[in-house]
Amino acid sequence: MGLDTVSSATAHPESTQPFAELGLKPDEYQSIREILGRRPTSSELAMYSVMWSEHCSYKSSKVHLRQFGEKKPVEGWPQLLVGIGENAGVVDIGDGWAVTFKVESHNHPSYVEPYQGAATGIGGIVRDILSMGARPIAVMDPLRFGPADAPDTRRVLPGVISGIGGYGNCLGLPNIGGEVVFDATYLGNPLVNALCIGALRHDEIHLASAKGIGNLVVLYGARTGGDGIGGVSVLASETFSEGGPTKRPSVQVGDPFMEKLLIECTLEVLHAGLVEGIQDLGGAGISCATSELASNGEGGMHVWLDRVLLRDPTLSPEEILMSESQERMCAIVTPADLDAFMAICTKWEVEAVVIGEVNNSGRLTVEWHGEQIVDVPPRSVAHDGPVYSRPMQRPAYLDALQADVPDRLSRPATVEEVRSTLLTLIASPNLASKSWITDQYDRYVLGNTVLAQPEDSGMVRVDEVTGRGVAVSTDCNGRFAKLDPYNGAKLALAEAYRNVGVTGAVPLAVTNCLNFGSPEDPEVMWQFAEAARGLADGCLELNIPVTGGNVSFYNQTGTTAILPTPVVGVLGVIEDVAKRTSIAWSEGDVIFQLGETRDEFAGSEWAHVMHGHLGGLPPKVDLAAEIALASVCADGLGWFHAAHDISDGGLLVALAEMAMRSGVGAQLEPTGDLFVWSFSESTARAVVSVAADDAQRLTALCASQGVALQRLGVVAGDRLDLGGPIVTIAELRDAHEATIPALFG
Amino acid sequence: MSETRVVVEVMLKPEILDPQGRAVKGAFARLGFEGVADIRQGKRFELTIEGELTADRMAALETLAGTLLCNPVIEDYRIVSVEGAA
Amino acid sequence: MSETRVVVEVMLKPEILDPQGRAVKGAFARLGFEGVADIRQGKRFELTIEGELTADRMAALETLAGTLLCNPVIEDYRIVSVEGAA
Amino acid sequence: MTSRIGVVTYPGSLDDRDAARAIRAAGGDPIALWHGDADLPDVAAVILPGGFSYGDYLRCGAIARFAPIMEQIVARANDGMPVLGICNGFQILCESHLLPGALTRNDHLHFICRDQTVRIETTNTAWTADFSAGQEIVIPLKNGEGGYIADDATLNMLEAEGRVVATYVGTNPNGSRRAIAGITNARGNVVGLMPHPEHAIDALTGPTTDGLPFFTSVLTSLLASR
Ligand SMILES: Nc1ncnc2c1ncn2[C@@H]1O[C@H](COP(=O)(O)OP(=O)(O)O)[C@@H](O)[C@H]1O
Ligand SMILES: [Mg+2]
Repeated sequence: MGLDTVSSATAHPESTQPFAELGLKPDEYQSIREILGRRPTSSELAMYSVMWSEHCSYKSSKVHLRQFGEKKPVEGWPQLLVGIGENAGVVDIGDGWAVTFKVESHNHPSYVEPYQGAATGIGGIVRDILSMGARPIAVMDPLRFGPADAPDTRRVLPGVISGIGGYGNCLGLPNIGGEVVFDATYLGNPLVNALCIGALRHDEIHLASAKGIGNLVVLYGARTGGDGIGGVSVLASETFSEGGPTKRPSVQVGDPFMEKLLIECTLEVLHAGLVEGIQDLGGAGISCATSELASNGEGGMHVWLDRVLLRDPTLSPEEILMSESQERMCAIVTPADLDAFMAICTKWEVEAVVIGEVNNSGRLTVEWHGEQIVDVPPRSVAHDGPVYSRPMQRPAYLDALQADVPDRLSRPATVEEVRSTLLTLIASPNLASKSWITDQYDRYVLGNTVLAQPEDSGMVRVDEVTGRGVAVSTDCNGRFAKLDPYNGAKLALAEAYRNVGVTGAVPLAVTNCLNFGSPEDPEVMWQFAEAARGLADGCLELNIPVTGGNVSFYNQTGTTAILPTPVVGVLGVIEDVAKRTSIAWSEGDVIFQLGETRDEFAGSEWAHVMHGHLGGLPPKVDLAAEIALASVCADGLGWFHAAHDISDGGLLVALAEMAMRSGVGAQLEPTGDLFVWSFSESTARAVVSVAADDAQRLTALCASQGVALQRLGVVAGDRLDLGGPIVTIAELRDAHEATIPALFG
Repeated sequence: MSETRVVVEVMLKPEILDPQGRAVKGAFARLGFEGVADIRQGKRFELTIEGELTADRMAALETLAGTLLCNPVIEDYRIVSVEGAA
Repeated sequence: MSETRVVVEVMLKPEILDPQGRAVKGAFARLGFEGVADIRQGKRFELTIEGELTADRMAALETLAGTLLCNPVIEDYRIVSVEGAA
Repeated sequence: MTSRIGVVTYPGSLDDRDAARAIRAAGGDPIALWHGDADLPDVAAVILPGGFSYGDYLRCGAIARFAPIMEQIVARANDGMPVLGICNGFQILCESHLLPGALTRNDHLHFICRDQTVRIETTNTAWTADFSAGQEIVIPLKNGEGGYIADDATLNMLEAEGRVVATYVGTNPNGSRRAIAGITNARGNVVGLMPHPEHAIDALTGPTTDGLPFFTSVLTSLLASR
């Protein structure tokens, strides 16, 4: 069979097509036929199948994600310059500055080929940010792996880390934070999420729309190869009468150098005013870029597909349409600006070619050597895909799980037992120092990094003159989400919010990556729906909008799904980064705990590490208290010497981290039940240290905001002194720093 | 004791993008060497092995070449020369 | 048009320490392959050149191999095979 | 004129903005230079910044060394113009044979980014005059191929002639021979440095301000030699 054209599709309506192999359901295939009034050509089938996939169409999640747009204050979100639906949302941070940020998953590719999977994950999210017109200024990497001592984790983790470092370092983007969490459920399903932050002036915002009839569609960057087209080879093999195409790569290889050129080249054409619309090429490649650009613009576009520069000349048109080759961008350029555009591409040694033209036909048409192979309404491809309300069911195990409260677990009773529990916790893989990992990332490049690992948030300066900057944190405790997905999502949000707040930044906006098992499992779908609802409700309560995100389903092996993992990223603004509060305290400071401690251990690090236990209900969420806490910390800018949120592992772990960070210990005055004081994971709490002279001021401030305050002691010496057996900073460091190198070094 | 020298060559599979080779190709062109259709960059391992390379050891070497020296997801290997077996 | 295939091998000079080779050697031992006296890791370039490799072009290639493809301070190169000259 | 210091941008340069910022902080005027230009504009000194020129795919600095602008930089350096190569710039200087030796893969095979203590071994260069000999400073180190290597004769010569500019203090971070962090040419105008002084000019964004004297030094020596 030769080229399948629109006329042959019309002439031979009866030809059977391998839609099922391409992942389309019979009714989906039927609706494509209805949209077109005929059978699709093989190229059209390729486009629909990939654009209507779960990954691109969000068909299972859409009905739930809607809440992020719908649940909002009556006056809307004043800080939101561009909302959900674009490549990434854009947030006003004042002074004419805006930032855009987004987190995406690259989970499955990173399991197959850890280095390249993680590397191309960074590459993809950076292009999303770039396509908004922003200069990428930092990256972060929330990661989840199987047990730290599992052989497969030893295969996956080092590769993922060097892939993230290899790509991000070579791009010149500082890595300012992330997460590394180990849990048995991620064995076989590691989560590699990547976040990028970009900065731009308000008038530099660009959108993915093909405006202006007669304008040209320019594809630039790397050449198109046969990457990521696994499924479509079914179609390709049909178009080759004999021999068949050459082998298609099973793995995509990233080229960070090409991406660096693409960044500089793109920013230069944008600043020169040569771009009417712009779109990155990610999932679904040219199919996605052309259909989205056309449907967001004048409504029509014609593409000469044979003009696409190829790395592999044997590619069929179906494959070119679907190829997910990395490091490519698509720009809409007026004919008058084309030469100037091309000159800048030449300067950066970036190949570029005009592949199409904008029109108002209402159709996306594609030709291949003079023959029409696609003629579709672009909106039907890009935006009007199928939408499912999948069946949901509260998991049968949940009642028993929630009833299995941790109260029966044996607790350390003496100061000596508390001490050894602390040393065990702080050496456990989830709480151990991650510097073996973060030392492989460049955190200095660009010269604007103010806070990075192991601080609570990453913080970068955006404006060198005024010192205006942003802080970002990502968080999620999947165990909490398993116990109660609705509140688990709120807890993830609360933690990220708190981490931003303690630095003194004012939280402004939210991004998220919802990592779940199979949506076809009603119990997983219920978890997902609950988490989405919790996140949307939480954002409304905190008065910060979701600006974008990503959904990753099918993270499961057999019937075992990962812990529900709604990773939440919160971004805050700070007027002068020089005033930010770090977690490093100073000798002589007085230490306080802000917020209230309750006996809350379900899903805690203590229950996990010391007892391998997961059961009960997660700690109480109190978002009003989180707001009050953040506002106290914002008021503390300039006179708080240190602030550190209390979360995984509880107060004593937080204090140990502050001591290790600053190299000074503390004389502590525990109150109440020593175990609860030490390890409870009650939320809306932080440790704050101030000069002795400012203690009164802090007391008054907390009183005015209704935040509970408890004196913890003073900063002094080389150890944490609990009024009994003591832990030196040296002991803490030995325990904290040995674990990860011993496992992976 | 006799020594055996073995060379293992590892190259990216032909269908996989080779950014390194691409960069070298660009440099050739800039330096005035025209007419280069393609450059691929790979690895070369020279092993000096003590004693004889028996069939068993050769089989073990094949396994290591296919798993440790090359990443079979993206690379192919060839054991290209075995000299000096005494 | 005819194509010529050339392979250039680049290895660290014998007296230069090779941390990559050493790491591979350590892995061989850990994986139970005993009796490895040495492993050195180098680079291998496969060039596909359009047209014939005339003497002039060969000389130019030698120069590039000795300056660009290898750093003569620490590495040696060999142009090991020229096939397919039509 | 004496305060105009060029910073070359190659494809893949990353720390060029940081180098320019450091020059400004020291009171100089950074001048952006483009790798593809054959002419060197009116500058009194040049910095080759860190990064991954051409992706560093072949060998760090191997391709950048052939950039059109290098011809003039090499010529002017041989005439005594101060040149500082930081990290990738150091690698380019070695590849260009302005400095002896080479930089190889870190012995532990990982990229490493950390705050590094370094001892200034000589103040007899255009870039270290404002330090005191033996001074220990802390500046970021970040590289994957930072191990300095040369034959023993060269290493002995460098030490004998006082051309080792800086050495690592404490654990050797990358397997550098004789813990060398930086070297200079015979004349003392060309310096290659593996760690990054341009990331240590402001305590807000770097570990210290210990890097600043590299940039004030060159301004001082340019004034003195006028
Ligand atoms: N979990 C989520 N929360 C909010 N918005 C989401 C989420 N998942 C996806 N989105 C939004 O849906 C749109 C399409 O997502 P995606 O396909 O990932 O974008 P892109 O094509 O740019 O990669 C984006 O605007 C994205 O921000
Ligand atoms: Mg996008």
